Amino acid sequence: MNKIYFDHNATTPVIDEVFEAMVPFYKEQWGNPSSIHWAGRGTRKAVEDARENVCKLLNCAPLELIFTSSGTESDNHAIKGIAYAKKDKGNHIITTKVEHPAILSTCKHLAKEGFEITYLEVDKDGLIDLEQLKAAITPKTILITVMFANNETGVLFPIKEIGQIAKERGITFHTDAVQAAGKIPINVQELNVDLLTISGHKIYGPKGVGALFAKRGVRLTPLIHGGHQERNRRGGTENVAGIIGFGKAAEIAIRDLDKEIAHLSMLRNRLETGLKEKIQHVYVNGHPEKRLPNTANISFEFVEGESLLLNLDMKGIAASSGSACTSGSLEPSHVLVAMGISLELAHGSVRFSLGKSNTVEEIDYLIEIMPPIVERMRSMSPLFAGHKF
Amino acid sequence: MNKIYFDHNATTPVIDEVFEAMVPFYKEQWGNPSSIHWAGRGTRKAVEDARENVCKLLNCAPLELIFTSSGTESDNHAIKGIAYAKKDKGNHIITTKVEHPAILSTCKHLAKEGFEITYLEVDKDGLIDLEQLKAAITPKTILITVMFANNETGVLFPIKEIGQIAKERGITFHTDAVQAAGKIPINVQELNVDLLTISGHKIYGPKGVGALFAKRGVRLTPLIHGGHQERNRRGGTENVAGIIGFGKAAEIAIRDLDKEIAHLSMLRNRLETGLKEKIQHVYVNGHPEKRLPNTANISFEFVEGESLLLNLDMKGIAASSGSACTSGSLEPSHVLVAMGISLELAHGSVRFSLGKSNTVEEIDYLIEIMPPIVERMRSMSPLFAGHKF
Amino acid sequence: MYSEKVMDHFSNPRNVGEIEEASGTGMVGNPACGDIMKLTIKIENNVITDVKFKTFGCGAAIATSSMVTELVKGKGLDDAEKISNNTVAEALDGLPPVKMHCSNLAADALHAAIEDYRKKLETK
Amino acid sequence: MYSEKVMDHFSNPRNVGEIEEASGTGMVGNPACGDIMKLTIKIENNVITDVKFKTFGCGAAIATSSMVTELVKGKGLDDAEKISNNTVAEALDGLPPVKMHCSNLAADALHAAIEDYRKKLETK
Ligand SMILES: Cc1ncc(COP(=O)(O)O)c(C=O)c1O
Ligand SMILES: Cc1ncc(COP(=O)(O)O)c(C=O)c1O
Repeated sequence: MNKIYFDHNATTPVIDEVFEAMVPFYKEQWGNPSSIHWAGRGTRKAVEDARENVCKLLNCAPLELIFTSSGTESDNHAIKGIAYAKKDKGNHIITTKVEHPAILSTCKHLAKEGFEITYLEVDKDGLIDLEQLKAAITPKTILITVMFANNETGVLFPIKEIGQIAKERGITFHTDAVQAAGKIPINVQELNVDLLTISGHKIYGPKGVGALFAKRGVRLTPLIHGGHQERNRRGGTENVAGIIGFGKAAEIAIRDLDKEIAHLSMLRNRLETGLKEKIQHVYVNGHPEKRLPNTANISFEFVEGESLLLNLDMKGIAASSGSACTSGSLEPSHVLVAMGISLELAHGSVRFSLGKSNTVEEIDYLIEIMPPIVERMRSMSPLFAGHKF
Repeated sequence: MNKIYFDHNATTPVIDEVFEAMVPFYKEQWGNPSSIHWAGRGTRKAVEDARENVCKLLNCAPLELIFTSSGTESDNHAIKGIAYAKKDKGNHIITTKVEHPAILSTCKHLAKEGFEITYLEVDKDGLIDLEQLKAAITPKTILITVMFANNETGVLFPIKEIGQIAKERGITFHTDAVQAAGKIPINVQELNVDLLTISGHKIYGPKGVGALFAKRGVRLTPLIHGGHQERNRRGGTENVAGIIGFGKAAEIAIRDLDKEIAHLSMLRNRLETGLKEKIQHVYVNGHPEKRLPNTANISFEFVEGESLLLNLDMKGIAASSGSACTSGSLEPSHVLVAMGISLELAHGSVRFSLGKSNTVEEIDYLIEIMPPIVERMRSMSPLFAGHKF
Repeated sequence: MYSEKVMDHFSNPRNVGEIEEASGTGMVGNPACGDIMKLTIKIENNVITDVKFKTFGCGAAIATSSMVTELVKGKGLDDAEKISNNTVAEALDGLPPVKMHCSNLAADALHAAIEDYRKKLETK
Repeated sequence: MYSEKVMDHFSNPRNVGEIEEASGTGMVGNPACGDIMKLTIKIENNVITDVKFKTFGCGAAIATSSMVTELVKGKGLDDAEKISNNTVAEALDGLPPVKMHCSNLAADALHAAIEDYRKKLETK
């Protein structure tokens, strides 16, 4: 059976060039970058070269990039780092209802510690209202954190505009760009962001490495205290091979970006059009234009998402419902619910997130096998009673 | 020029078996362990198998082991996790003056937040006084954290006894066993420890992965909030390949432990005896018996450590002064200073930390080249005036 | 994640459908948790002679529905009432922990159908 | 970490030793920071005709000591006094930032030696 992977927002394969770049750092150059002898010197330089490559992806300076172990760590570092560093100035944080659990759980934790959190609503397209954002700001607001692109729907938020609002009011602005990186251009010089999160394994790099852009002058309380690594901002011996892989993945992402955007949006449109043509009662979730090129979040009315995924899996197709972090949970997607989508439709959603290696043939195969699967599941559904297919 | 590596306490090479075990998790099984489809299922199982292997190294249950990104993260997780979870019970933490920066920086940070930290003194052998420990305990003491083995000298602390003292008083006990793991047996069932830190790259595994043993029932505030990974105790997509490598390294460490102990202590004794025979004014730092089998911390009077390291490096020998984390710093080792060693001798110390692949020939080569190096440096030293070599 | 038995019942569910003029109907679950089960039973002489289900839900929900229909077909009402959600889960060689609460409602649907039948009897 | 020039001066330090009956002696540094330098100079007609150093310290400390002896040999006192720690670091193609403060004391030792010479002159 052919394996088809439509779950690139959960994680991406490590591409060969990336793996090859990492190998020497397991086999020969395994020294500690902090060591001053022969075993360490080469690794230090390699880590700094990789940093430059990741910086190019964001257009920032090497001093502004902190390597971490994941997008989640970067999000924690940014939010707790500002909360603790600025707690004398205020205790109010603004975010949205549709953030990744890395943000939401961190905010929930801070709420227990006495911080006030405003969770902005989203409309049916998944977007926030900038007037509501402005209205939510109080003299105690120290941080705004709004994601760049939603992981479930691909919806893109107006980062530059939000940053402008934050900047005018002297509020720190963080954005979780884990899903945006490598899929659309990011230029921190043009955006008004102070902090920005990315993750290696979403851009064809390895798992276990992430980064936090922290604009020059932004003071953060460290999350992980320890040695002098990352200029005293993040202790712990560096994940050297991981960082090298991340650097290589960033280099490739920059190189291929335009090509990828064209390729992915072509495939994604073909997928959506094909399914909508072949199956009734199908809804695409999220703003039709303000979206990542690779993400299709589709509700199949009257049937439940996980059972669709199992059927797809039996055909070799990997997709997901909601974020990988929450699949295996029984809650309907908090993102779709926040968008006002009914519980049944929220439970009936499937996320197809496309990537580099996907082909027209794969899309067409999906469009071919999906209708009978949906039909069979609907025939078993007590909710489908009144409808005919 | 032959390369000789005597800096295994800084980091160890990734051994071939470990690397080979990791490769499939970059090349084929790169799925997200949280995914329920084909791409994720295999990785989930592999992660859990690796967890069992690491558990065997400590003799704990899989539920009791949290994977992290480093020893430093585990240390932060343990200390801050208890400090925040028990802050209603008290604000006093006891540690020692000779901990790794991962512990000391974390304690320093907590002190700024209002926690009280007692730093226990050590004697000239590098050991704490248990009576002093008992005397330091107050009704507000919530945590004792004392390292298992010191990274600079290899000195072993009486973990079981400290744990007994903590247990009798209902105080949580954490030990940083980063340097002990793989070098001496560790059995958490026999020790009275609640929390214990280990790190992959010190036991011939990859960098970027660590673990925290947290005894069943010990409640910790998470350090990294996020998804449901690690049973909600540590968010972030798992460093799958790193965890697999860690698991393999643990398996090998268990298998080879007895052999390694014999091999390393033989080499270490040969090294110390040889240098002491050939060079005058040489002192071995740390308790002569209560030590790791692989670590020799030696002060060469009248000369400075870094210049010795540079000379060794020019001969292809990698060693270090103090911890890798602080080499490149100008401070004398805080560990040696705490032991009451004079500043000159502290600055003149070199740590040779041996490992698996070291041979008698390598030791003999060191013993051969070291005397002329020391002699030359002493001839340049203004402190050597009165002495003859 | 799922046992082979679960996957078997999920891919080849037994007794899908709805009995017209059923002796009893049970409907449990709600959209919030994503699982809705409808069980219809035919009862003759206190024996369940036919049973059919329709389910909106995840793999576990469908497999437990299918399994419960197999377990009760031909059983007397007293025996059928002894079947619990746990019985069903065990018959499927277990379910993932996260699924034990929410998606394991098929026995509840059965009990609801039997109760419905009893109520109808009373009001006759 | 170190430039080639630093490594050259470290491995082949120039003018190691101590001048007996020196015109001036400068000793700077302290054990806490791990660097101690002793410079002895011979001065004839206001010109530094010989200079030797002894240093306890790291690579940077030894290289800067060596370099300063090269820089001043044959120089008039006025010119020698213009040499700063930065001059020495530059002559070595730079030093790692962490070494700039503590280990870059060779010019201080030189100035101390010249001052010692002047004091001796006065008291003569
Ligand atoms: C005793 C001790 N604790 C903690 C650490 C930190 O471990 P890691 O390098 O994995 O962050 C080290 C390593 O330098 C160590 O020797
Ligand atoms: C938007 C977003 N933020 C954060 C994360 C967390 O990143 P990581 O998996 O590297 O911890 C993810 C990935 O699931 C994500 O999609």
